[in-house]
Amino acid sequence: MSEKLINKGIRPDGRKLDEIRPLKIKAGVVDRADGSAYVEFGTTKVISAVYGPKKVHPRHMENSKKAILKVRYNMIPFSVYDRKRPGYDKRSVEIAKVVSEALENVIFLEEFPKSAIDIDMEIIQADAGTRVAAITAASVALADAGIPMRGLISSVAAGRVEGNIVLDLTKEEEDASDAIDLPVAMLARTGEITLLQMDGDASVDEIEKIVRMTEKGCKDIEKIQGKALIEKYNANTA
Amino acid sequence: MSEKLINKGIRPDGRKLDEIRPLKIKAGVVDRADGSAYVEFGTTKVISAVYGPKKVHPRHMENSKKAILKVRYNMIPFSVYDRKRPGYDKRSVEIAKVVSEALENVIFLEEFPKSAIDIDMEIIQADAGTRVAAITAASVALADAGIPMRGLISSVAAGRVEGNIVLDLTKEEEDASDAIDLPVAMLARTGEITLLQMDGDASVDEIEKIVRMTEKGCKDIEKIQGKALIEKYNANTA
Amino acid sequence: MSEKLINKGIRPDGRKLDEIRPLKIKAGVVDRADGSAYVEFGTTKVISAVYGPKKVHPRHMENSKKAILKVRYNMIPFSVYDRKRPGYDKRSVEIAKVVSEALENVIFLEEFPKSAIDIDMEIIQADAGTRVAAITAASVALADAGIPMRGLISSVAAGRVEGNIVLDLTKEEEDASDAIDLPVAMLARTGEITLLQMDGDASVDEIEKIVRMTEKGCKDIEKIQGKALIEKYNANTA
Amino acid sequence: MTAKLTKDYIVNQIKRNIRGDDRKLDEMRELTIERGVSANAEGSARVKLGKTEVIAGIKMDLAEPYPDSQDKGVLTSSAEFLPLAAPEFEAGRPGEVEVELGRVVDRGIREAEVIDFKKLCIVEGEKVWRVFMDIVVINHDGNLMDASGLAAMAAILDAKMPTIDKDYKIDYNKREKPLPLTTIALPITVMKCGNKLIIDTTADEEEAIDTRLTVTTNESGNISSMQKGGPGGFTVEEIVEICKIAGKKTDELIKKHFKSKKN
Amino acid sequence: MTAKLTKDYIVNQIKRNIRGDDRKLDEMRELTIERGVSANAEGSARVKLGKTEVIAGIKMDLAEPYPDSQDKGVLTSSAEFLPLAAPEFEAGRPGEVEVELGRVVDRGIREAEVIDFKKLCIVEGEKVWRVFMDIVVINHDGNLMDASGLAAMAAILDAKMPTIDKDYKIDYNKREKPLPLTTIALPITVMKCGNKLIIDTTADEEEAIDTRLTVTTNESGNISSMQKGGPGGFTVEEIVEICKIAGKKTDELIKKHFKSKKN
Amino acid sequence: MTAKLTKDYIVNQIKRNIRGDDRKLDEMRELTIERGVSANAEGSARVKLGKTEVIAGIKMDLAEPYPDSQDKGVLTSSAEFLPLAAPEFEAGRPGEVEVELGRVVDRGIREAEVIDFKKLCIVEGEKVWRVFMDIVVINHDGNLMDASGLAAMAAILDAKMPTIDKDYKIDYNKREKPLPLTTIALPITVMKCGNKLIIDTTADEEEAIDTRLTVTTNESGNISSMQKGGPGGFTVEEIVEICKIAGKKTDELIKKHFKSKKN
Repeated sequence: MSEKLINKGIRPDGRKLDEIRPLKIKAGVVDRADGSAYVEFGTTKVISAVYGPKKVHPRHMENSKKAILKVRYNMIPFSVYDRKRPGYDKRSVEIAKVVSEALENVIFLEEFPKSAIDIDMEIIQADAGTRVAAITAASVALADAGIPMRGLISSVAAGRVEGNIVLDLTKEEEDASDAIDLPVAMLARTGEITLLQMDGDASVDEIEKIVRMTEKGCKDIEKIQGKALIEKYNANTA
Repeated sequence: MSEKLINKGIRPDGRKLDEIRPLKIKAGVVDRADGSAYVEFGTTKVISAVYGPKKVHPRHMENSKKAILKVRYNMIPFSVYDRKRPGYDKRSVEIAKVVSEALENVIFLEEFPKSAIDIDMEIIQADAGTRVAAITAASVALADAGIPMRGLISSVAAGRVEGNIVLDLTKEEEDASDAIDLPVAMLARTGEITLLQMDGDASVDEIEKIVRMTEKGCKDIEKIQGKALIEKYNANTA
Repeated sequence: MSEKLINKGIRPDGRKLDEIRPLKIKAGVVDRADGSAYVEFGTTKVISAVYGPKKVHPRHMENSKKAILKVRYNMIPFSVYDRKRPGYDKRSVEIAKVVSEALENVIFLEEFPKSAIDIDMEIIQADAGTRVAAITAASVALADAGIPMRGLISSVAAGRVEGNIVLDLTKEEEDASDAIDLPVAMLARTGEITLLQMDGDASVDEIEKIVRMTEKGCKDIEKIQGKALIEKYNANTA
Repeated sequence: MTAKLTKDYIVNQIKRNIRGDDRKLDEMRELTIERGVSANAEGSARVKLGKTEVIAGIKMDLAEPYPDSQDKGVLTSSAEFLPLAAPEFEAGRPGEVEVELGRVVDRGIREAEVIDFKKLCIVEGEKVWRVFMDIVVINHDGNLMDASGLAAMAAILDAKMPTIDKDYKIDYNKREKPLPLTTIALPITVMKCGNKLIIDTTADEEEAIDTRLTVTTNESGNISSMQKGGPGGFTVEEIVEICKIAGKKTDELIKKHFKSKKN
Repeated sequence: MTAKLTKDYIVNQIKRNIRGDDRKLDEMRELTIERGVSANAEGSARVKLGKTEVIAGIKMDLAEPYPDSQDKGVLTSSAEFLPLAAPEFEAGRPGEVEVELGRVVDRGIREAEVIDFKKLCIVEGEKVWRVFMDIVVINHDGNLMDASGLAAMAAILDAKMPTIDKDYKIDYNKREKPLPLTTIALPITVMKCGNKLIIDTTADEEEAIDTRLTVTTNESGNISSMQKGGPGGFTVEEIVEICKIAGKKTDELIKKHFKSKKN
Repeated sequence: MTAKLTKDYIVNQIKRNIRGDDRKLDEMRELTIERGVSANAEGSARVKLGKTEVIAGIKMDLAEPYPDSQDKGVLTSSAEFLPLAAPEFEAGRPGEVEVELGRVVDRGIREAEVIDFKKLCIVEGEKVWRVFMDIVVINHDGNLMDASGLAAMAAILDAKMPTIDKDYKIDYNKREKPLPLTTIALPITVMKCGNKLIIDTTADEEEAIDTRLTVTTNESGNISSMQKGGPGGFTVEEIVEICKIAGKKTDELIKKHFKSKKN
């Protein structure tokens, strides 16, 4: 019944408290896109693709000083147990907004006035952490598209499970009665946090520890993102 | 059970047959609007605000000879017992149409070619007479915005309850088995009727009496509208 | 119970296997349209009207080389037993698409660059064969509008009922357990097939026989279409 | 410019009691009513009023009653301008003119209790007949209100109710009883041009003049619904006059086109 | 150009700890809370924070519980910018700013378990109370998040639950018990301007600076919800600092405006 | 202009039996089918046909049967072009190409009775399994019809049905039996270019030629569904020829990629 999930610092899937789930990234997976990436974060699977910089349509949306960013986050119908009906839902609107804001200052949008950059993130299989997997994929897709950025954005959640501060929760861990989930996106190079959300019930102290743990996670992720981009580059020039 | 609502010409709330419910009007309640008004008509509460004359968007809607009028009537979700879902509903579309037509010839639209005047009427608490309260508010908001008009539009319903011709029905009275409700909007200065609807079952004679009674009501209302505008003016210049 | 529908080559409504249902066509039934037609195909009733060539709105849809074709297929709410809710449905979208493609190469669209031709097909009573009745009507409406075409498009379904290859199935016949329904539209003058759909389970041999039977049907229909146009012309010049 | 001239011309002619088609100001165009135009509907009717043409159809199914009238059937009306009817009509969500048309026809029937809704109750509070009244406009040459009201009334008189079995399954192939009626009611729309009142306006006339009052009157001469439209205004005297015109015209129409009544 | 100048001016002033209305960086505008603004709602409240004005209202009905919490009531929140509130607001499907506002207020209430949702269960797995929290923005002069959170909390405290009879019919005229509460929670939004942190920003200030963190804190000082917004970023130290500011401000607000608590 | 030249060039080459990628006119591109791409789906498959890539997924729940087939499960199919798949794809209500794609795949499965829908009935007239077939396009390099049909068929073969308890509650974590099948059916699309017939066209080829016939054939060689598309026309002889090509190709594909069959 109420057996503990975490014993002696080891989690149900064998990970340590500050360890991320297995992360696979492949850049350049959508032929027609300017940049793209496929990410498997544990059992969560995401594809992201970038189109642009390109013309703005309709034209009255143009900004004469910088490119506009159009972000879509979407779960395909069979990515979840209870089929997701296609179309508008508020959760997706909110996630697209915070992701867009997480990326906006990182991309040198001023270099492309009157242009648009479109980012699409599609969740193929949704377990825990779809939004952090999606941002991680989008960041690689942007780099793959050659869009100039101040650095790679990496993203992971940390939180609390049975009193432990843990990195990158699974669905099972998210269901613990005292669970907190705090997803973060970070310009890993500088430690600047550009996305942060949190649900639960925590003291300021705990929040601090959790956020610090995402720093470690994002640095780990950034390395894997970089490797994926190098692999793609090598494959292209091979 | 079937006790009478109206006894010896006195109505359940103590009013006489030709008396309107207590009416409070305050002009200038929405800071960012060009003109606005709050109206409490009995327990019905409405806010209306006016923006314009302003540019037309999208531009192909422009009329080169006069301003176009865009009217919205909306009940906020908790204004009624059964929560009103936000969004399109046919009743609101119809009311916006008849209100727009009630105001169109009263405003000197020709003075503002290629412009738009937007009127929003929001029902905060809906008991009886939301549309007449809304027009009464919109009219004050238009004057508050300094939009030139041929006069103030005042609005009230009259009808029949237990055989009596009565002014400004309450919800309770509207539920009488023989009830008729006939809302009217009037350029009170001239007696010209610019909105008229009616539901029920009445003879032509009764219709005549009911319409005549709205004339009295509108004149009473016009005075209170005027006073609200003077109060606002005095407050501004104080 | 399982009595046969077709006995000795005679069908429930007395028709022979290769005979179409009674077909009435009247051209010029909608006063304000550029061309129009009313069709009764058995008990299926359709009105179609054509507007154009006319300006394209919105203008960015314009094609500088030819007219664009906008086709609507719609069942009015009381055309079927289970009321059809007004608005978007996928079946109508699909039918409009295949009808548009059936007509596109037949009309000399290149003669009207930067123009639009709108075709509306409204099903008044839906029994079997609404789409073939609709195309048959649209074709007459186009001719009535004076739109130049390579010939009249005629349309009919054929299929299999109890092993028989039959022309122009009724609803009753469509419900036979082995029924196949194969609607076709044809430039009857040349035999060119510009619409073809099919549902069921048939051998290639059967498909061939069924398609050949639609050839006969379309030729019969073309004659009645031609007659309707001549009647309209005569009435106009009488 | 030409449009403006045409409008002025029409207005001036009306002021001199002259209409484009030689009708009197209070004269309706030729009216034909054809019932039973769509066999899959419980009832239907096509109305031609001059060149204006509308079809009304009734479908019925079972539904829950409204919370405030647990023992009554339900009426749901809509009107649609088919895109084929006029170059300016477009497919899509009904515009305000369609919404108003549907709602005025609906209230005319509902408020006059043309249909005896109590007789459409099957199990109080649980199951009642729902009547869908759908109006489609086939050709628009003015006065859609009256044409639609006539079509709706004719469709009601044409309707036969489907039957239900013990499990409340509907058999649309077995339609037996007519809809239970209490009266007949029709809308008449009167427009104002200067100090003239004019009925059954054409599309051209409606381009030139636009202030109207629609009055629905029943068999006993009572008014069940009114709706003013258009930018102008009316005096009380004009309203009373219009009610009288509507009553007279409705009476003529009922006598000529709707013999049968209650049942 | 002028807009740019104005923005730069505001930013420079804030960096010198100066605000347009002479407030300190961590000072809120005048706050008034008026309860019971719509009698048809189970609870409602109007909040004025400077010139910003929002109304929150609660309606309740019965619904099925969510599959993953069969013994709990349901909360559904939405926020709407009424077109009358600002020239840039338009009617239509809620935009992303409205969606975010509604969802942040919703999570603040839900995650802090402000309402004791278990007490809103009537028949486990079948029938629970559903609480609709609707927020409408009447005047937008910045800091809509905090104004909305305050209005929502005040509406919850204002609410009286309707009663139900044996057949689960709701009587909205007979409202008796208050909503069962466990705590009070309020959002505080802190914006960043250079290395300055500033609260309760006006619309003008929000034009000039745009990176924010909203932190919802409850009575015991714990944080139940956070949401970063805007294009910029924060350091860990800034986040901790903001949490502390939010805790302090929430505590002050609860003491001043929300005396009563659990029940 | 260049676009026109390219199109003319492609057409001329095809007329000389030459394709850009050196394939024969009746040769398919390399096909890979990967099953089980989304573990939350009952069944799923990714198909790569050259550079074209689609994923099909199956979700199941319980629903009422259709009125005209009380003893059969329900199939609901849809297709969506994900915006990431091509610069011209946009989010929003499915366009006519997506609608047609979803419906043609749906009819191919339904009419061939690939799934034994009778075995998906739980309580006749009340409760049946509903199968959602969703197709998403990941990369569009032509011939989406055939790629989607292949993915749908592979997803069906991949699917394991969730289990239900006595109260008809679904347990998605316990998936046991495969979907009951009666046959395998696949669509083959043949396009026409002058008097040449060509299969498995790329996006470039589809820019140049646009008249097509899609034919769905089952294991026994029978045709269950046909759909002509594009502005041109076919002769009867061409239609027969295309049916034969489709039958032959389907047979090859089944043998190579779909060994297992009925169960």
